[in-house]
Amino acid sequence: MKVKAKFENNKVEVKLLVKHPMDTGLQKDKNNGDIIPAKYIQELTCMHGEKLVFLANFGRAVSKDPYLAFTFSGAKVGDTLSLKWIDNLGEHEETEVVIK
Amino acid sequence: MKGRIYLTLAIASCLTVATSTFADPVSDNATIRSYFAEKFPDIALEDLVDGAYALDKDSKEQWLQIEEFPPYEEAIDKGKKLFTTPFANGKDYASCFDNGGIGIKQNFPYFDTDKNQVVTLELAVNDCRVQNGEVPLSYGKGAIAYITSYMASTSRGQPINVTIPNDAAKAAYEDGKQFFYSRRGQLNMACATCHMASAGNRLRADILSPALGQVSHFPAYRFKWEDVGTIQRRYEGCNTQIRAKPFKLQSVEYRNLEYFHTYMSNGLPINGPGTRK
Amino acid sequence: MVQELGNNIMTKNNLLRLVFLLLLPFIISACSDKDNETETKAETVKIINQQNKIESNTGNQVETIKKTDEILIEDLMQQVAEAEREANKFGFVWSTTDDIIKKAYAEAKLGNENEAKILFHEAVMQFNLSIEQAKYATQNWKQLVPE
Amino acid sequence: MIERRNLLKGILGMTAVLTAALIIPKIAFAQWSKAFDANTTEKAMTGMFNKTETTKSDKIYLKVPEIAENGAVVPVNISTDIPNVKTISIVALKNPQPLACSFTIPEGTDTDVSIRIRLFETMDVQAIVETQDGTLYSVQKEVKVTIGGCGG
Repeated sequence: MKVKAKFENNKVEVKLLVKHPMDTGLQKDKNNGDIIPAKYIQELTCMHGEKLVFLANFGRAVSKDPYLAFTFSGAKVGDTLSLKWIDNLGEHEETEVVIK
Repeated sequence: MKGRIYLTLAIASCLTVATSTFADPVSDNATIRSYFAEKFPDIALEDLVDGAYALDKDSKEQWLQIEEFPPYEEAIDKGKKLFTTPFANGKDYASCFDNGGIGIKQNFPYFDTDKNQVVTLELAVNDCRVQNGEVPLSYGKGAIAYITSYMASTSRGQPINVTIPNDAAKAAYEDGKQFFYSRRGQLNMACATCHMASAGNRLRADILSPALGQVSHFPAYRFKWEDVGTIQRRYEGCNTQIRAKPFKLQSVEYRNLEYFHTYMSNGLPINGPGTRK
Repeated sequence: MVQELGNNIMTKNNLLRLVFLLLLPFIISACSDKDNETETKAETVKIINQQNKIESNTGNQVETIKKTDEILIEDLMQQVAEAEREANKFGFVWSTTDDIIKKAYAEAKLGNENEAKILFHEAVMQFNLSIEQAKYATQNWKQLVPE
Repeated sequence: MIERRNLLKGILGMTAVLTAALIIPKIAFAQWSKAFDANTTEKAMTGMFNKTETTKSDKIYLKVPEIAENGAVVPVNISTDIPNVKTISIVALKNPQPLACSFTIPEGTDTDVSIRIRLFETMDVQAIVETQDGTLYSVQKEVKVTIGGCGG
């Protein structure tokens, strides 16, 4: 997961891109023709310390390598944000980013 | 004395007549620039490096949103890693290129006066590998596209600067030029048919990009490929679409075409790797 | 202006005009490479039927269809190979011809000699047309160069 | 002797922290709801908001392309001036599962979100803003999606 968190006119702009296939379960594998099982991120959260700053729930229509951008206030340069995502098969990733 | 002056004047004039009929690359570029300036009067020529996005607000808007976090970033990271990993003999790509390969993409392709052939960046990468005892990479996509994507990213903003050093180079240029303007394939179209005469028109939902500035964003990440690909991979695809049998990647036909096609955009800034349809 | 110049120069050559008019519907759909593979095959068969229909009712072409019955299929295969060698010299071979040859051999293997002959004949014609196209391009490419 | 006991305590403490970290994803993320699997808009809406009517609002700014460059990567941006917003969701009316995504907007977070979604064909994309008291506002725009093409 790549995250850019930039402090600008008193708010924090967060942009992130998650490396994930986001398989819908409706596509066939090109070489052996059987259906690729569904594997897509269902939830992604961003916390600033204890405070929940953003919560996204995804269905199957979110693009491959999903991109998200949101803005919030109440944090400053140097603070850390912790982001997590989990998909329908239970795979998950946690990462932390420092606001620049 | 006067006789001799008239004599030299006569010779000089028939010399100029001879060269003007055989248009030279410099005047070619001038003609092409005025052609597109007339076709798109309200668009600065430099902006044509954004291709169809310079001509359509809706698709430009989408492109800018995608550029917020572009999909080719991964290719650049992979390319940088490959570029900096030393070969088995300890040397690396940087040793093969001027300035360590950083910020030089705008000078490619160049004409190698010893080997008497056009050398594209991808060919130079493979030559470097072979000189250092490595297996050459396959062309078009994959590792070679990641490496040249990284090298292109270090050249962003540099004006394209392809040179034609001698007559052999000029012949390669003319060969590429003839390819560009020849109608081919079962649909009987030339590159110029779509990218000059019909540049800016729509074919269903696709806008035909102008030839001027068309090379600056390569290697390109195309949504259709879901990965980056070199310009010759695009030549292959385009030829197939007009039902002409494509040439082999890095064949003399495609290298000369790339030579002419890039020379045409001399002076325009490199903005690769870019995202396209 | 350049495009009109290019077009009317080209109409002087009847054979190419015939092909051009025939393919006009496909020119727009040049960009419909949805599932490129299946679509070009379907179109190839359509082209063959159309061209055979046109050939069978236009002047001297009628004989060519009848003549294929007498030609031995081996000779026709030979003709295809020679036409391919010749066409490769000019570098204007079409991407559809290989498919047609593959289909022709498949039909021949199944024993339907007549279908195979029609396809082999089509392949020879496409190679010859590509040579015609190469010669035309060599003489006329400058028409498309902007002045 | 003492070192070993401290060492033991250290390891026990460490494992406690680790297991907590692993368990957390399961519990905290239970909010994902069946609505995302619903194959009609009605079922998706009832599953998500247990109501289907929304009031059209011109205070929701839905930025979607007229013609998608690529149906698999359609950039969408939603912003709104409507006060005390609880969630912002996107419904792609003709997708196999219409409910594409839903964002919970906590206090202090701007009501301005961007994402990239997949559209199977030309369809209306609807942005739904749910306020704290449960009222639903919406706006929708058509996005044309073409398959194939030479890319220009």
